[in-house]
This record gives sequence, C-alpha cells and structure tokens, in this order.
Amino acid sequence: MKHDETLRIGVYVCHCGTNIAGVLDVEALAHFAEGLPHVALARHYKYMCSDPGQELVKRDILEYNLNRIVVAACSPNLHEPTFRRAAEDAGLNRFLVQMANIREQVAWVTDDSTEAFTKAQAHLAAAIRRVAGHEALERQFVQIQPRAMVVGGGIAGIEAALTLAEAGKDVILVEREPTIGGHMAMFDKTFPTLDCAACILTPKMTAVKLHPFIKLLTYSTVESVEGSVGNYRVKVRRKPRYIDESLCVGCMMCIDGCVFTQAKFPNPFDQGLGKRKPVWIPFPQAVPPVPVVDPEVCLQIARGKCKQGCVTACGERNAFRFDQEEQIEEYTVGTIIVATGFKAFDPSVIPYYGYGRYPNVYTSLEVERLLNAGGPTAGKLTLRDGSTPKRVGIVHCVGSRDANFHPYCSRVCCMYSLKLAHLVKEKTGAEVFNCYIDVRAPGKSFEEFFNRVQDEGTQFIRGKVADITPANGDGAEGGGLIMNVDDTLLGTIRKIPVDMVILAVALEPQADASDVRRAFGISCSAEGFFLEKHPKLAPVNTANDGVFLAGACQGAKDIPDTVAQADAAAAKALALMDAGQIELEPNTAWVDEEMCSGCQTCISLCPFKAIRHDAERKIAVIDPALCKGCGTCVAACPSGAAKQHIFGDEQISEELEGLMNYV
Amino acid sequence: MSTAMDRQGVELLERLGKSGEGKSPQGCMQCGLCAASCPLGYAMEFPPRKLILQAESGNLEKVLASPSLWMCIGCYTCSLRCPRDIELTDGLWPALRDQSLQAGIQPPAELQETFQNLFKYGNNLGKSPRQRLDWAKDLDVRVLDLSKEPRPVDVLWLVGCYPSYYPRNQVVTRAFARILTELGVTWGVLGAKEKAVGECERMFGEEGLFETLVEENRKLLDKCEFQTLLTLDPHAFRALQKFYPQHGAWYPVKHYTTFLHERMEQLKPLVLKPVKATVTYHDNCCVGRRCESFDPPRELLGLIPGVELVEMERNRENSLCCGGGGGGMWLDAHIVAHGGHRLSDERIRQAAATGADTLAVSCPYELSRFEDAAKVTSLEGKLRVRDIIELLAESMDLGERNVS
Amino acid sequence: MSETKKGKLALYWAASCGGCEIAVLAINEKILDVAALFDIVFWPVAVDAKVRDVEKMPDASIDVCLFNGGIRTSEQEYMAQLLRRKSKVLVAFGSCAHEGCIPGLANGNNRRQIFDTAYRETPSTENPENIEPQPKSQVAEGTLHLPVFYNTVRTLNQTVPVDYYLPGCPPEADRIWDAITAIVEAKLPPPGSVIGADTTVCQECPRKRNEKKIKKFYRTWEIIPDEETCLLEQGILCCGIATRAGCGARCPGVNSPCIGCYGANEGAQDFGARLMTALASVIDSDDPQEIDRIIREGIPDPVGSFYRFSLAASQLRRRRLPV
Amino acid sequence: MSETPNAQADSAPEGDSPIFSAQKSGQSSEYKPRVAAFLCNWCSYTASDLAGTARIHYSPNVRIIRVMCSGRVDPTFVLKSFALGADGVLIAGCHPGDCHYIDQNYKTMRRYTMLRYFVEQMGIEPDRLRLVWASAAEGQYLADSITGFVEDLKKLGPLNWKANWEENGERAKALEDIVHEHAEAMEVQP
Repeated sequence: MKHDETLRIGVYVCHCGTNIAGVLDVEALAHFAEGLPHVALARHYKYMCSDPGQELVKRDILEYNLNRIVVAACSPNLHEPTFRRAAEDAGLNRFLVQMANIREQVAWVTDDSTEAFTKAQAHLAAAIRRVAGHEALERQFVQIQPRAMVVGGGIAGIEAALTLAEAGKDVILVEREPTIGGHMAMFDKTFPTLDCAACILTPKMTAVKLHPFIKLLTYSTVESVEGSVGNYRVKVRRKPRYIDESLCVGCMMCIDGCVFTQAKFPNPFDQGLGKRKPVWIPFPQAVPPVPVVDPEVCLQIARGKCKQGCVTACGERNAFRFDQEEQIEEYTVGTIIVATGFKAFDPSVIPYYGYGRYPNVYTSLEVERLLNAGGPTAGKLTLRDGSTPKRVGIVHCVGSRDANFHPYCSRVCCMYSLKLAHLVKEKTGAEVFNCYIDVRAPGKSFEEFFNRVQDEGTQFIRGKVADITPANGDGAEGGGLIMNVDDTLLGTIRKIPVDMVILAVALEPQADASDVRRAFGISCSAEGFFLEKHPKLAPVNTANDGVFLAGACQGAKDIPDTVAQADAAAAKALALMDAGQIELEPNTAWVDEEMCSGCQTCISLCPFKAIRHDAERKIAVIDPALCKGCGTCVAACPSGAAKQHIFGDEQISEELEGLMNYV
Repeated sequence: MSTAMDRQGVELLERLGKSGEGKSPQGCMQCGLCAASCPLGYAMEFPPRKLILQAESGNLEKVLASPSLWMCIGCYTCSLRCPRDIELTDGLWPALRDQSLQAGIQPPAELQETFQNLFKYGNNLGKSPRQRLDWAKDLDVRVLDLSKEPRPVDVLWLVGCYPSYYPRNQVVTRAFARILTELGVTWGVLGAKEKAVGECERMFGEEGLFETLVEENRKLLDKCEFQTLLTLDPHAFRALQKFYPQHGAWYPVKHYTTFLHERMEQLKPLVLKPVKATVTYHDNCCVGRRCESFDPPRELLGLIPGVELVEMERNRENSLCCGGGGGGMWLDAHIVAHGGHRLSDERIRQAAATGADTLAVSCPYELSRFEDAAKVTSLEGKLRVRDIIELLAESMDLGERNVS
Repeated sequence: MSETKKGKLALYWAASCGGCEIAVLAINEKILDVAALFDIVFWPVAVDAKVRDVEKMPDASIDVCLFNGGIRTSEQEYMAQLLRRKSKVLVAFGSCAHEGCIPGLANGNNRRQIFDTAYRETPSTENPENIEPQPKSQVAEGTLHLPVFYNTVRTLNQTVPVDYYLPGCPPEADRIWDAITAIVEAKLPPPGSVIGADTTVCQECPRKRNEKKIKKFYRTWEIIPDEETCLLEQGILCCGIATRAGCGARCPGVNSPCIGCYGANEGAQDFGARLMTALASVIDSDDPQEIDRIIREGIPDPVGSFYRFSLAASQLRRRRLPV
Repeated sequence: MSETPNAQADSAPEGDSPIFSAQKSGQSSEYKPRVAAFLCNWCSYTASDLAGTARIHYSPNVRIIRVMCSGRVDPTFVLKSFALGADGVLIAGCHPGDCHYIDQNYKTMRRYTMLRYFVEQMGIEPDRLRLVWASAAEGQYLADSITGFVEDLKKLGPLNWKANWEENGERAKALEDIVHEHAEAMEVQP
C-alpha cells in the first residue's frame, strides 16, 4: 500500500443507534482502526449522519489536519453524498472520503457477532487502505444547450415540440414521412368523444409549421447521434423531395399537371387502398403542404424523359428541382425526445384469418382510411366491389395477447374496435359483430362509450375467432365470409356469416426500433418498445441522460396518454435545459496517452461512444462528458493505459488486500 | 362442497403446468380459439377450453366420463393457435385420458381391441409378428433384416405397422425399398422384431404401455448401428423425435419426406418418366403443422415431370386433418356416434374442389382413410389417392412390377 | 560510475536457454566498448572464474550484474543471493529472470511430473532402471552433489530484490545497448524500473487496425492471414496488444502473431489477465453458449496462450499442486 | 516508470503490513470459506443493501467490493483474490439486458467464461468462480446465492493458494547444504 507519511486518515464508526452497535462492538472497532497505518484518529459516534456527527468530522478535519476520511456506517448509496459534503464544507476535497458499509452488509445480515466483527474489521481496513489511494478531483459540469430535438412527428412529437417551443426553446422536429401527423392523421374519429381526428390534429400541425421556434424537417431521418447530454450532435439525412420547399406554395397544380392522367400507384398513407401519381401529397392538409416526387416512378427522374407537365403547371414559381440530392445536416442540441411511434401489426402472418387472401378481410387501419372523408372512398365504407357491407365482423386481439405473436395487450384495440363498430353502424347501418376475449375499457368515459355501442345494437360475442372462411368456398370478390367462433358465454361454436371482417391489429414496435435504440443509446424492453428508466418513477426518462420518450414508441397507448406523456417528456427536457448545466460522473475513465498503443480494443466496448480513436496520435481518447464511468474499458485495456477515477486498479486492489487480510 | 375429485382437476392442471410442455393450462383465458379451431369442436361436449374450465371448477369426473374425451384426433390445430401457448394436444388430452383410464372408466370398445392387439402382437392390427416382412416377399431388392444379420447401416428403416401389413400400403413400402436401394444407401429393417412405436398409445393416455414400448424399442435400437432412423409414419416420427428423448431414448430420426428432400439433387436425374397428373397435396398434421415442414413434400412432387400442383383452400399450417391421428384411426364410429363426422370425407371433398385428379399423401393412415372416403363421397375413380413415394417411384420407373 | 576507473561487470546464466548470453554478443562490435568500460569479473560461459572467487569478493564490489534465467534449483537460488550481495546493481536480464519465461511454463507441472516426463515417459527415453538425478549420490571417489530441483520456477525478483529489468526473449540488442549506455552515463530510471517502453507492441506494429470484434479464434495454421490488417482482428491470437513494446514488432512484421516475450506493460499486474480480459471483451456474441464455443474451440490452451512467458510472474504463479 | 509487479523479494502475494498479517483469525476447527464478492453498484450492490434492510441473513463469510459495473471486474482482481487466499470469487451484476450501462454485463459474461477455462487449467475448480445476475429487487435471491455458494465451497474444501506457492521441497535445507558443499570443495570452514 501507499506509504505516504503525509497521510492522515480520520476513521468514524457509527452506532446507528443500536442498528450497528447492537451487533458490533463499535468501540473495539474504532480501537482496531486506530492501530492501522496512517490512521490519525478513530472515533465512534451514535449517529454519524446527524448534524452533530457531521460537525464532528468537520471539526476534526480542521483541528487534526485530516486529509482522508473513512466512515463505517450504512450503505454509501444512502450517505456518501452527506459525508462528501461535510468534508467539502471543512475544506477537504469531497472525493477523499470512503464509506465502509457495516450496517446493510454486516450488522443486519448475520446474528453471529464474532463473524460480524471480523467482517466489519475487514470492510473497515479495506476502506482505510482504499482511501489512502484516493485522489482529489474537481467536480465537472457540462453546459446544456437550450435547444431540443424531437424525433417523430406524430401527435406525441407534435405536442412535445409545441410545448418546448412555447416555453421559448428552439426545437428541431424530425419526421421521416413527407408530412407530420403520424397515425393520428390517418384516423377518422377518435374514441370515446368521437372528435374528428383531423379537426383536432390539423390546427396543431399548422401551429408547428408556423411556430418561429420550431424548425420542421420532414422527409428526414436521424442518421447518427454523437455527444452526450447537453451537447448531442445529431446528423439528419434529408431525402430529396425534388421540389424546393421554400418556393412551393402548396397549390397542388403540379399534381393535376402530371403527365399521368390517372393516379395509378398505391398511396401508402391510404394503406394502399387509394392511388396516387408520381408527384403526390399524402393528404390535403399535409404539413408542410408540399408535394413530393417519387423517383421510382417519375418518368423524368427514372427515365430522364418526360414532358414535365408538372413543371409547366408550377409555372413561374419554378419550384421543381429534379437534380436535388440527399443531404446530411448536423444539429447540436441539448436534449432529445424520441417519439417514433408504433407500427400496425401485419395480420397476413396469421394463416387462419386469410388477410391478404380474402379481399374483404381488412385491418383496422385500412378501415380508418375507408371511413375517413379524406380517404380513398371519400368516407364511404364499401367492400372491394364497391357494395356496402350489410354484416360486419370485428375481431379483437389480432396479434395481441397471443403468445404466438405479441403476448402483451395493445391497450387501444378494444376502444378503437368499439369506435369502428359505432362508425360502421352509423355509416352503413350494417349489423356489427365484435368478437372479443375481454373488453378492456378502463379509461375516462370509456365504459360509458362501451355501453353506448352496446345500446346501438352491436352484438358482442365473447370468443376469439378461430377461422375466417369464404361462405361459398372460393373466396371470390363479393363473396361472403364466415367467422368461426366459440361463443364462450353461450357455450356453443357459432359460424357467423359476414360481408366484411375488420381485424383489430396490435400495435408493435417500429421495424427499425433496434437501430433507433442504438443510435440514441437507449434500451428496449422484451417486447421491443423503448425502455423507460423506471416504469413508475421515471416513465419518460431513459438510461441515457437527456434522451426522453414520448408516445407509443415506449409502449402501446392511446392519444390522451400519448399527449400527456409528450408533455411530461417536454417538461423533463425543459427542466434540464433551464438548469443550464448537469454534473458529470466523477468516476470517469481516462487514457494514459504515453501507455496507449492505439490497439483499439476499447473502442467498440463503450455503449456510449465515449471512446474514439485519434488517428493522428494513434491513441484512444475518452470524452469525459460522454463517459458514464462503468469502467469496462479499464478492465479490458490490454496495455493498462485506460484508467479510472475513484475506481482505479490501485484503489480496488488496495480494497481487495484490505478485505482479504481480515478473514 | 369440495371432494377429493375437486382438487384432482386443479392438481392435474398444476402438474401439466410444471411439466415444461407449453404454458400452464391455468393461464387459459377461455377465448375459445381452440374449440372453434377444432374440426370436431362443434360436436364435443368438452372441447379443450371447457376441459380446462371444468377440471378447474372441480368437475373432473364429468370430463373423464364424457365421450368427447375420445374425440380428439391429434391434429395440433388448437395447440398451435392457442394464444396462451398451452400444449393441449400432446399435454392436456393424453393426461386426461390417462386419468380416465386410471379412474377405471372404460374407453370406447374399439380402442380396447387395439390395446389388446398391441399387447399381444406388438401392432394395432392384430397381425402376427412373423408376417412383418411379408411385404418383402419376392421383392426385387434385398431387404436386410438387422435382427438376423446385424451390421452397420446408413439407414435403419422402422417400416411401421400399416406399411408392413396393410396390402394397399405394402405397395408403397415396396416402392420405398426400391428407392432407398436406388439411392445407394445401405439400409436395414428390424423384421419380425419390430414393434409399434406407440404414438397412438401415448395419445390414448396409455402412458404405461407407451413406456413399455419405449423400453422394448430402445433395447432393439441400441443394438443397431445406423446414421439415420427413418419412418414412413409421421406419428411414429413425432413420437421418436419428441417423446422418446423424454425417456432418455434419443435417435437421429427423420420422416421420409425430409430424408428424400435432402437427396433432391440425387433424385433429380432419376425422376425421368412424366407422370401426367394434377396433384393436390394433403399436409399430414405431425410433419406438417406440428413440425412446420411444408415445403419439402411439395418440392419432391415438383421434381416429377408432368405433375401439376394445385393447392386446396386449406393448406399448410391451416390444413384440415384426415381424422386418423391420436387414435382417430379406430374411433370413427365413436366420433360419428357422438355427433361428429369423418374428417377424411370432408377433406377429400376439399381436394376434389381443386379439380385435381390425384390426392398426394405422406402418411400410411391416409391412404386407406382417403380411399374409403372416396368411396363414400362417390369420388372413386375421379380422384386417386397416392403416396408421394408412389408418384416418385413411378417417375423413377421403380413402381410395382406385377400390379394388376 | 567514475569515468577514469573501469567498472566491474558480472553475468550469470540460471534457468534459461542461453539465448540471453548470445544476445549480449548481438550488440556486435559494441562488445568492445563494453570491454573497454568494464572488467568482466564473472561470466561462466566466457570467462574462467569460479564461484569461490565471487564468494571471496567484498560485498557490493561488482558494479553491475546481468542475471539471466529464472530460479529453478537450489544452486540458482544460492547464486542469485550471492550475486545480489556482491553487486551494486542487479539486473534481471531477459524474460526468464524477469517473468519466468518458457522455463516458468513448467509451473503447470511439479517436480514429479517433470521428472516422469524427462526420465521416463518420452518416447525417446530409455531408462529401464528408472534412474533419476539425486541430490546426493555415492561413488567410489566420494559424494557427488546435484542441486535440489524445486517444484516451482521463480523469477529473480521473487528470490532476491532486483534493481532493473530488461525484458525480452531475448532482449533486443539495441535495448541492451540502451541499458548499458544508461548505466555508464548514470542516467538510470528509478530502481525497480523496467528499462523499456511504456506502451505495447501495437504502437510499433505497422498493420492497419480497427475496432475489434472476434467471432472465431484461429490457430496460426488454420488461416492464411491478410498481410496488412491487424492479426488479432483476423481472429489470430496475437499478444501484441498487451505486450511491452521494444522489439520493433518483429513477429507481426513477418505475418506471425506476437507471443508476448516482452511481458506486460508498465503497471500491469498480470500479463495473461490483461490478454484474457481484452480478448474476452471483444468476442462478438452475447449468447452464453456461443461465447463458450468460441473460447473452447479457439483457445484450447489458455495458460499456454496467455502466459507463455509470464506464468511464474503471474498472480497465481503456478498450477495448483496435487494435495 | 513505476514499480514493477511483484517487486518485493519472495513475499508471497499477501499484504505487506505486519499489522495486516497479524490479524489472521486463530485456528478454527470448522472450515470457513473466504469469498470475495464483486457487486455492481446498480443492481447487485443495491440488492445486497436490500437484503440488509430486509434483515435477510446470509453467510457472513463474504467480503463485498463495490464496483460501478460488473464490467469493471478485471480478471486480475479475480486471480488476485485467489492468490490472496479467497476460496471462491463471486461476481454479480444486473441481468442480461438490464445493465445500467446498456450491455456491459455481456462483457462480464465473456470474461467469466474465459476465466473459468483458465482457472480450471490452473487446477482451481471452476465452480470456485461464480457469476450471478441479481436485480436491485432480488435481495433474497442474492442472499441465497451467497449462502449457496459458501455451501458449495465448503464441499470443495480450502484452496489455500499461498501454501501452494510456498511449497518447494526442502528448500531451506538445500540452500544450507550448498554452503557446506562449497566450503567442503574449497576446504574452508563456512
């Protein structure tokens, strides 16, 4: 161990009332400590964490010139900050303090007082040897840029961006589709109030567009994230629209002017049910109201040869830019809100429901588009042949609560199935059969809505549909379908003929959720949704400081919950940005430049990307602002060049020697 | 009021939950997917979800005595669709049947007969073991009887009961012997020593009988040196692949469709003779739905020049069972008597609806079941039922030489 | 050392192959400079001087002793103690004295096992009477003595205090000359130092390096390595990442992995542990079974792979002796 | 340049202060295994605190070292623990997928696997090294794991690595003999 004559260690053994003193002879323990090298004084006291206890430490530091402090008491997770602060108050560097945990890990876990005493001796000696090797460190703070990035422009991202912008913060909102609005923009009405989705969403979308503090980047994706809380450097990939956003006024004349007289390509916004031209806009109220050109099918771009009716129609605005290219832009932000939303489950993997095989089996999202006045049928609910269904079946829990697909409950399907039942009935007068396992309607006014739909005459059949088969055996267009279901309340198996089946599909993580997870340095829970820091106490934080979650990317949830969570995430981000700075971990790793040979073993080991290889100097460099202090690189460094504050090789080795010599 | 029987049901379910086969039946949420998926669920007094509900509610006695206990034909549809991942087919049904037999409740008479046959003769058909190799009489390829001439072989072929004894199946058996020889593998059979694998017995709930068979077969098989254990019967395959290892008997077993599929390259130059037929393939439940082997049999058929493949509405994992599994082979009368129907009749109509002239199968039970069904549904002569082996053999010119 | 008076130099060869003795000569004509600067008072391999001459010398009368080889027998231990007493500066010269080196690998066995192998079991051995060397044997002329053969090889500093260490198997001629120059010019680092670089072989290695992710370890004969990329990244167990620089990365330079003869870098407590932790950390799998397979198949001999030169100096020092 | 490893002459790798070595517990008939336990701050150390708060008793033979992450556990520490006299070494971290530092515990898993092969070759039963995943809520589980580990170590018996190192035949006598032999050869009295 370090033989440094200037070392003067003060040792304090806490009684913790009778918690420690009842099991351990604290006086003997203090006496034992007195005999150890470099110990200038050792005391025992009733409650070290009390004000007089702390005062004792402060006074001793000044009076006896102590330059290291060991407190044998409870877990460092409880009172390490307390004693660090006390030392600092007395002018001693706060990191020259070490605790020996003799309460939680000694006094409370054994009745054998002899063994307990030996163990306490070992832990105390270990702390004394360890603290001798401690170094004075400066507290490090990092400034937080007062600018936020919101990733995802659905209702969660929109709400978060607006809240932040209204608080006066600059916001960069990134959306990968040509318009913001997300899934909510596709819906017709929202449960349980039956507000028109567009009526409540589009004003918010416009507000985003008009807000002076919000920079809107649509048709863009996050390419990479570097840096750490306070200073994230985000690269954004901007896909070419082939139309200059700043020149376009959204008159849509180009779409009329396109040489394709008929819209013939499936419109993804309409779930492929509607058609679009090579130059198109997802829906009339899109924000920004700028069309986008599909380079795959645009004759000018794909073949280099077209009469360019669109350009002619655009006229003197001259907004078309066929030579536009993908661009990478970099933004530095202090905080990030991830609001990348969900993906609707694709039921074609369930063979017995015949989705994709029988034309009149639809997903709920497809039906939303059919019901939407802005949708492909202008709000008319029809079968593929254009006729109106007379009997409609709605299958709950498709892909949810199913060990074969997603074991979790998607939370919103029951309610949107009730809503669809109501809308179908309202628009077509059809008979509606909702086949459910349980109706889960635990929200505000949800049960009342359920009652209302029941009163309207929708039939509720308790049972999971087993098969959907064509009534006439060939499943041809216009042919009826049979839902085969065990009515578990009736106790009989029923075959229910319907014209249309709506599959209430699950909400699942986005297909690229794991890429997004890696980019932002956050985790996914078992089902693939992003993992919050704590399910109850930190529901919008992530393990990565400064990155917050909002909306269905964290788990299936409905619009009210999404909006609430978005505001919570915005508030958390605001709190951080308004504080202006955040304290860094003291136990960061660093590289001894002389010793590093640039072997690059450590680079890939850091999940926070804190280590980079300096190609010029051929060494590894650790960014202290990014380092979280796990010490994995230190343990892995083959040359011993990677070192760590507080948890260095020397400190841990000394602790080990202290422990092992007292068995 | 609580009786000993009350608790028995719950205890049985608890035991099943801990057996490691699927999730605990106590997690059943009574969604009814099993009942409505079951091709005979409509006729059952207690389809799977009700079995669980009743057993849990202290009515095990009722369940054990119900005729519906003997109506599951082991098609695995409910097991695979169950959203709570409960192993109904291989777990719940056999356990309840076992309990029923232990409670001294008589199973349907037909079953008792097959039990006795198996006991006496080692096969369900009640045939003499000495006749096991009758199919190979005057065969133009040599059949090595490993029980008489032990030596290491590539393939130990467990011929199976139906393929050994049943005249219609013997045609297939002989064809397969020729194909094996043509492929140049060394192969042998167990001859008169061979016994049933016992899959049906396990499904019947005759766990004790099954264990005896495992022991006996293990003694036989352990003496032989082979690379692959081959079966024509998908049920035997399933038992050897899944249940034998649970009793410590593990063998590298393959169903013939997989075995031949692995040798597609070798087969390609041999299947030369066009077989003019529109063929629809019926997925058997064990190799198909349960083991998700859907493409190999289709690819084998696709090799044969002249064959046009058409699909039935219900195919692959959604295929309808022939009704012969899980003891169904002997239970048609019982099933029909209690409100059910012969699934083979329904299935062959589905096959005919495709316009095919040939129904291809890959399970020994199906030949006889579907040929009977063709008669009943007046499809005889319009729809031929043939094993994939027969079609391959015809194209390889290895078909029956003296078939009239 | 005063510039007028010649210094006194001793060299000794304990448990080692003798390569270090040759290495001294590899400084070529500079050996003449050494002869000009020093009187060689003891060098059994080259100079006729007896142990008793050394025993008679006053303590601390030798200026520098270059001691190569580990301590395997009682005689070597005696000589180490003797030369320590007689020398002002004791240098552990070469890997054997420094970390035990190849002789130290025998710490994977004990005396009994080594004797069984050497005097009984090897196919080329013919020893029907099972004759083994004995510490004492009576012959007509009297008693013959052989030193006692220990169970364990020790490094020099595990036997006597050492002033400096010159690593390598053998030390590179340039480094030897550097050390001699330092001694002559009295520019020695603080006692206890290793005379050499503070970094590892990668620093000197010209190969292209990248982030490391290893899916499979190859033995050298299993793969023809790319000539330009880091050998370790290709799955070849190259010890360069953990091995002290100073050799000029000779082995990787000729497409052969570093085997670690220069030992651990400054401050590292255990060479093999450094190597183990680095290699294990970059295994590209999170599946316990796959990790197990990668290690089991790729590194069949962990002790030999990680401690070829440093087993005696490691934390554990030797294999557990049979109880 | 700093001190080189093992620089002290022939002090086996135990502590250097006489006070420390003087404190060894006396001879006891019952074998009490010594366990060095490395616990990660976020999950397993918190679990051990929880075990304390819940007054869950477990074997007192364990000596706990707090590290921020199980990924900090350098194999050197493990080997050093054995060399210092530990009969077993326990490493505990967050469950895979729950690491506070995202996925560093996988690196622990890899090193652990590597170490087991290594110590086995060195004649140390690999079961003397144990890896446990314990979340912050698993105080009982961690306590049970420690007690279970100590029980298993009792079955394995003492490791006593230092004795293993010190054993070297009749070393002292051999050295003495050499002096006599040399004296004999030189015809002088030693």
